[in-house]
Amino acid sequence: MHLINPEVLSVIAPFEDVIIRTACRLLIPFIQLYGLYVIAHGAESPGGGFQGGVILGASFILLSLAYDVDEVRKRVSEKRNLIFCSVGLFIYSGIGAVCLALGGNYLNYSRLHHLLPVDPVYARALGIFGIEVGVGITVMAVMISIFFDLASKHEDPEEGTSLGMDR
Amino acid sequence: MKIQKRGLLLEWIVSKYNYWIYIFLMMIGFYAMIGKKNLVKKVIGMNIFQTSIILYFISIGSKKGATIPVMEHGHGGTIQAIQYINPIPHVLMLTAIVVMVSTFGVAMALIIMIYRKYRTIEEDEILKLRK
Amino acid sequence: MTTSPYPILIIVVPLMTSFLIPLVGWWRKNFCYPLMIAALSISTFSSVAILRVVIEQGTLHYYLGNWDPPWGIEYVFDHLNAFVAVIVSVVSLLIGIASKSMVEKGFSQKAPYFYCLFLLQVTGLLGIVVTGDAFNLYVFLEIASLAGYTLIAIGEDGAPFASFNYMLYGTVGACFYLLGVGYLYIVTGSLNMADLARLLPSLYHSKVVLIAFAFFIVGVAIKMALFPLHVWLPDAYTYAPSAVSSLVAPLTTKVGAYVAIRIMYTIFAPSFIKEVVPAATILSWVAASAILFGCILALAQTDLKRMLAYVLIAEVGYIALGIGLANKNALTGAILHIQNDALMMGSLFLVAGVLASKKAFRKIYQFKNIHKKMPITMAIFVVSALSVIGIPPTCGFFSKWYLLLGAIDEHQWFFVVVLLASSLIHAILFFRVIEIVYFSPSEEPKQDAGAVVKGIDEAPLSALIPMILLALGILLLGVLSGKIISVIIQFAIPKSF
Amino acid sequence: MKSIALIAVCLTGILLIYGTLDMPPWGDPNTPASLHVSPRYIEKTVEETDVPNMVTSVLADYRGYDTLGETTVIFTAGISCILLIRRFSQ
Repeated sequence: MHLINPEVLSVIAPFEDVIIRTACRLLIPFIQLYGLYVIAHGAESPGGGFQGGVILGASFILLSLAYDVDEVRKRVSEKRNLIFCSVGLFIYSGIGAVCLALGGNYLNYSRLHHLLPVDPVYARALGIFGIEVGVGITVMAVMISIFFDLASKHEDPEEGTSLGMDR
Repeated sequence: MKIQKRGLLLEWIVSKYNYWIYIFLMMIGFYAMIGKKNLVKKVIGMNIFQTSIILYFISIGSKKGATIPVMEHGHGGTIQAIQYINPIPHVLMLTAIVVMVSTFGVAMALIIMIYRKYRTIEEDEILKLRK
Repeated sequence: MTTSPYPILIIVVPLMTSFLIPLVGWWRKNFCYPLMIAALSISTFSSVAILRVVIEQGTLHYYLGNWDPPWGIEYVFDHLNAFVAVIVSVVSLLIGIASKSMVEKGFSQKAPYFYCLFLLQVTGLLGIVVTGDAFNLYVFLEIASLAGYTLIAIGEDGAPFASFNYMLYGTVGACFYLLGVGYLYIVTGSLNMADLARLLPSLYHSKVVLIAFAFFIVGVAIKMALFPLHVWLPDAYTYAPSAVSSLVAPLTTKVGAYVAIRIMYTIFAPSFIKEVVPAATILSWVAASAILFGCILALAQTDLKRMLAYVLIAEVGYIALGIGLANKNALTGAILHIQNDALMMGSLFLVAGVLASKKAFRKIYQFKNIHKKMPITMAIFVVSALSVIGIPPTCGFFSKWYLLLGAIDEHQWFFVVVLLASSLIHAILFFRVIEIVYFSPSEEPKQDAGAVVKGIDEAPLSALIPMILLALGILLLGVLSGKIISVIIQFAIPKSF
Repeated sequence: MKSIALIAVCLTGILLIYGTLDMPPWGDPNTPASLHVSPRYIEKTVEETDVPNMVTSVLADYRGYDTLGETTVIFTAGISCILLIRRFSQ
């Protein structure tokens, strides 16, 4: 029982819609800029690392919906993605560990004033900004990674189509 | 007397409407998790279930007449706790949302694995195939 | 409050190493295993150091981010969780060492990700144990659960479906726990366990608190696989890869039992579970049925791993019975049984894993005369089996003894009968296996002479050493259990007993 | 199965409604939740962390360790998807 004939689908699946592609090409930089704004401005207004990270990740997902998943995958390779996943978390836990090394408790950002030329209270604000960036990077990379893993269609050689196409 | 009583009951029900909505949502989600045969529908039920808990937490943070927990620019003088809604449930639910998304991702990956193996995502067909 | 770094190193070292391992895996695959072992060793060392400090100086507090407890998150180490943290970290270190050969055989290509998730699972379990904050516990519960679902799903045939079912149950359990936290939050406004314990007694008759307690217990019972809610366990642990089932089987359920003790005796008081609601009585009856159910269904199994899974359900029943009887001896027995069961189940599942990886032996009737090829492995199996049955020199005897004393203290003769009968059934169960292994007539060795290698064909050394250490631990801790109780456990049970 | 589901769901619903009877009405500013711990977050956040968004300050500082945990949860999910369904070329 095919709702859509797979042959037809295979013709229209790698569609090249000029309108969609152009619109995405125009939109995506602004989406990414907005994501960066949400991360950077998380301390002043509603927003933060998760929200901004998800917006950044969504921009890549939009790109791979408009173009081909595999094409985008070449640009955002698995290795680079994995490095981003880990680097974000290293920024977070690293800031905590630096506080530990400076003689405070774990994640006690006020200790950062030994490193930075600011007072302990403002050092907390800087620490918060640092971990928001870390969270944003990790969330973005993981969102892209999960999407690529779930959406990849060439994985199953005997099947040929992606999940659930023949139901 | 009777009308007054009914009015009080109505007022009582309306004053707690957030709880009724979350309980109703949770029951829908829970039913889908247990009663549905399709694995994707089960996962959707799981999502509704988790969302209802998020709704509960967010609703207990609210205070009538208070604003969002972001300090207004140039807010002079002393800050009264009553002017801003409670930020803790929001923080906890940011965590819970992320947990929900992660669980959803892993559940989808598991469903793909199951589909690759059995060529179906209906629970009863899988159970038949496993025998 | 302490500023020594050990409390945080327990968690942060394995956590940060798990972020590092996938990156190292791209560069050199064979560096991942030593890295994991190093991280687990540091974690074990820190937890032992903490236990020593706790024994000498009493309860230890660590404020994360230097915020005072009700506002920030704190780590609390008392005698109970310092002890459980040592058990979890030591057992996971041993299983981690043993996992090497099984991983290389099964999925060498994905080994870095496997080790990463292995570490994350251990981190999650340790995080549950050491935290003093009810919501922080939920976060680490989810880390441990997600890693657990995945690790189970990479097993053989039925694993993804079993893991999917586990995920549905586990998510309901975690959500019920979260709902319990939310219900307590709305009446107290606090998330810190000590603060909750301070605020709750005046609210014991509030309906919100009663429902919160019910949801807590149901959620935790799903996680620890207590009898009517155990449905996910046998399939999941049977199909899981050997390295995984020997990690999650001994530890996940034990950590669940620890959380149950924490909720019932720290957040709520013994007076609540005994006088306000009949929770203790209900729990002990459920636990008794779990023991009988687990034992009897274990008798019906032919697959070794599945049999052990049902034994595990019975063992969880023992711990729950100790918690439910709620007196000094019973709770001592329950806490001691957490330790003993982690060792016993760890070594039994490792033996099962070694057998499965060696000759793809799974069914019990295939084990004929296997002791000639694997003498040490089977000796370890016998020691662990004796401990599960409860034969005196092994540690399993002592925890059952205290449970029995606890049941007698309460004059609950039915539970005494259940405890004795279950030991008898366990004896039948394991002597059946031992009989097949040691005393079955060596019939037609010619039949598969080509496949059977003459002489000794032992498990690889990396798996053998942890197994020997676990078996030695079973014997040694049996001898030392009096000392463990007098130094650690008697301070871990509530003062009102 | 459907009947079991209905029974379980109704039981849960009844329990939850029973618990709700003692709960404060929606938007009540005098609940313990609003009076015990949270006032410090609202009143002292600028003084102690110099961040006007209270959700951010609680998320990243007062309860920052939870956030490390949740970021780890999402990292776990990413690694899980790689381990489960990514196929590696030999």
